[in-house]
Amino acid sequence: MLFSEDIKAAVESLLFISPEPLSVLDISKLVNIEPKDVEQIILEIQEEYKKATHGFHLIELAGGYIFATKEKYEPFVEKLLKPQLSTLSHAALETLAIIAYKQPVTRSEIEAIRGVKVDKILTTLVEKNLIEEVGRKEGPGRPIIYGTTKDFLKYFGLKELSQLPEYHKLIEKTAQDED
Amino acid sequence: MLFSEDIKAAVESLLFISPEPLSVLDISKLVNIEPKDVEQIILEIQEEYKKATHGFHLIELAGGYIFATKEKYEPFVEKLLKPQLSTLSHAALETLAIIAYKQPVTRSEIEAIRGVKVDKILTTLVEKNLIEEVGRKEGPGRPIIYGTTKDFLKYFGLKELSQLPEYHKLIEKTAQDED
Amino acid sequence: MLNNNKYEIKLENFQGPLDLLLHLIEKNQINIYDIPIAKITDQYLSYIESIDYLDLDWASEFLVMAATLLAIKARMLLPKPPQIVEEEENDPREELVVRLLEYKHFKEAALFLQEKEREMLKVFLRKLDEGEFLKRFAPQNPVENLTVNDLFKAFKVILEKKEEPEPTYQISREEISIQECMADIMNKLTLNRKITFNDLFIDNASRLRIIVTFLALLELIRLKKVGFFQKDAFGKIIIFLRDECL
Repeated sequence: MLFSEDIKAAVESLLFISPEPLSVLDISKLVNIEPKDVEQIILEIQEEYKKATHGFHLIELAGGYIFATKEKYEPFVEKLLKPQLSTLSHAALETLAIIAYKQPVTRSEIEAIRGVKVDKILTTLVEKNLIEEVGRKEGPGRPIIYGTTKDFLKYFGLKELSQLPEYHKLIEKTAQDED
Repeated sequence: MLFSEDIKAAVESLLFISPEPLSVLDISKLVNIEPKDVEQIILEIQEEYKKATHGFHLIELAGGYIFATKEKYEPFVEKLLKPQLSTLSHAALETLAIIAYKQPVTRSEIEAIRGVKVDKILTTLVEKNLIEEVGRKEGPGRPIIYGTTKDFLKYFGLKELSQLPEYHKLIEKTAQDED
Repeated sequence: MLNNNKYEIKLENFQGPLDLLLHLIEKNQINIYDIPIAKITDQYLSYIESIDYLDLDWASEFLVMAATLLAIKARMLLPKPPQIVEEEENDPREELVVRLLEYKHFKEAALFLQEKEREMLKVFLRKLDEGEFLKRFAPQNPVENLTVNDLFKAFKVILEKKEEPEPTYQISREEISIQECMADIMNKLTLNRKITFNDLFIDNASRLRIIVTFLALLELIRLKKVGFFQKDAFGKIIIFLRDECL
């Protein structure tokens, strides 16, 4: 093996204990090894936890890596944690979709697309930390502009925003629906 | 092997996700297998994570089992989780100075002096245990009044507030300003 | 007519007027680029009839769309002068189609997010008790790099700033009640039986006063104390005292 067992175990301990996904760069700084070596170790760890005897694995999420339970064992975990499975309303999902694709975007731009007021939904989404104010737009009233957060990526299990279906693909899909 | 890989993985997923140590009985109920089978699986998992490539292991704690990072990797974990040394911002320092010299003082009194909102800064200073709520002012809204903490004295190496530079002079001066 | 099944799908089930329109388009299997506006408008309006007027705030958005549809319908009914036919005239529906398509894309994107949400609900990340770690690792001095002198200097700077106070402007907020404005309007009307809407406002009336006066007027109209009429579309609005109040 290229890497000492210890360094690999150190990386694993960090991934195990970190409450947030750790990026290659984070790990590289913490363990003081080259990023490409971190990448190699991550691949090895991912390979290891793919084995059927493991109940969790290392997933890529929101620009980093984090251990998560395998979907398959959800019924057991649910029994243990009894999580509140509250899902987002359709209105919230539509609003999030618009922000995700059009960010940075103002409230009135979102309202123009949805055709309804979104002020309350925006407050809820900010509270849930799925979106955040990213600044103010130049111009009359200097309206707040919104963008999605890292928690947005985590909530939807996305590695990065580019994992959203491309905008033109959505168009193709809707165009097909017309036929 | 006696047990299907899946059952072992299910047990592992529970041990991974549980915030508290899980007892043999807990697991037995959750996965619906015999306690002696749980014991066998736990032994196997413990054996697996003893390997040097793993950064964490399954320890027995408070009548149950829980995954924990290996002691050896404590320095890395500490580096990751220990709150970063953060310098106080200039705004925070100014606010702290006002509280130190003018205490007990309300938020709006501080804002009147600084000319800007200080609610977030106060939260930060409370979190850092430099200031604390010392009571409420009589009058409309009964606003919270703030003062510096014992830790404040400790951090700045002071025995008492009167050791602040030119404390008496400045106190007189600000008292005059009030008139 | 749609009336039979009008209440099968309630207006509340739609995310907004565009959502309702898309539903009607799908239901009628209509080509979105060639919407039979008269038909869709009729169907849309029959949904609107079910609006609970207690929630006008929410319903107003549906009403705005109803007005838009009626406007498009009207424009399409207007006879076109024959000479313009060669030059393709702008389709009055075009803007609506663009809006519908854009909205539809985001509805698709919302479905994608919903799918991802469902997947993630089956995946669990460890939640760590950060407070526990803070206890384990000795707290650091948050002001390690600062001395009392820094604190003193910061305070002195503030005191100096305070000595040359920035000019401040007191903006007093008018306290205006609807009752007060209603009385004002009634006073004006007892002096002159008819006044124009503009007469209600003194010159330089504040925004707040204009709004409250307007609300007061609405209230008086509701109480049937005053009436109003307008001769033509942007003409003067005349307000008059109703006879029973004389």
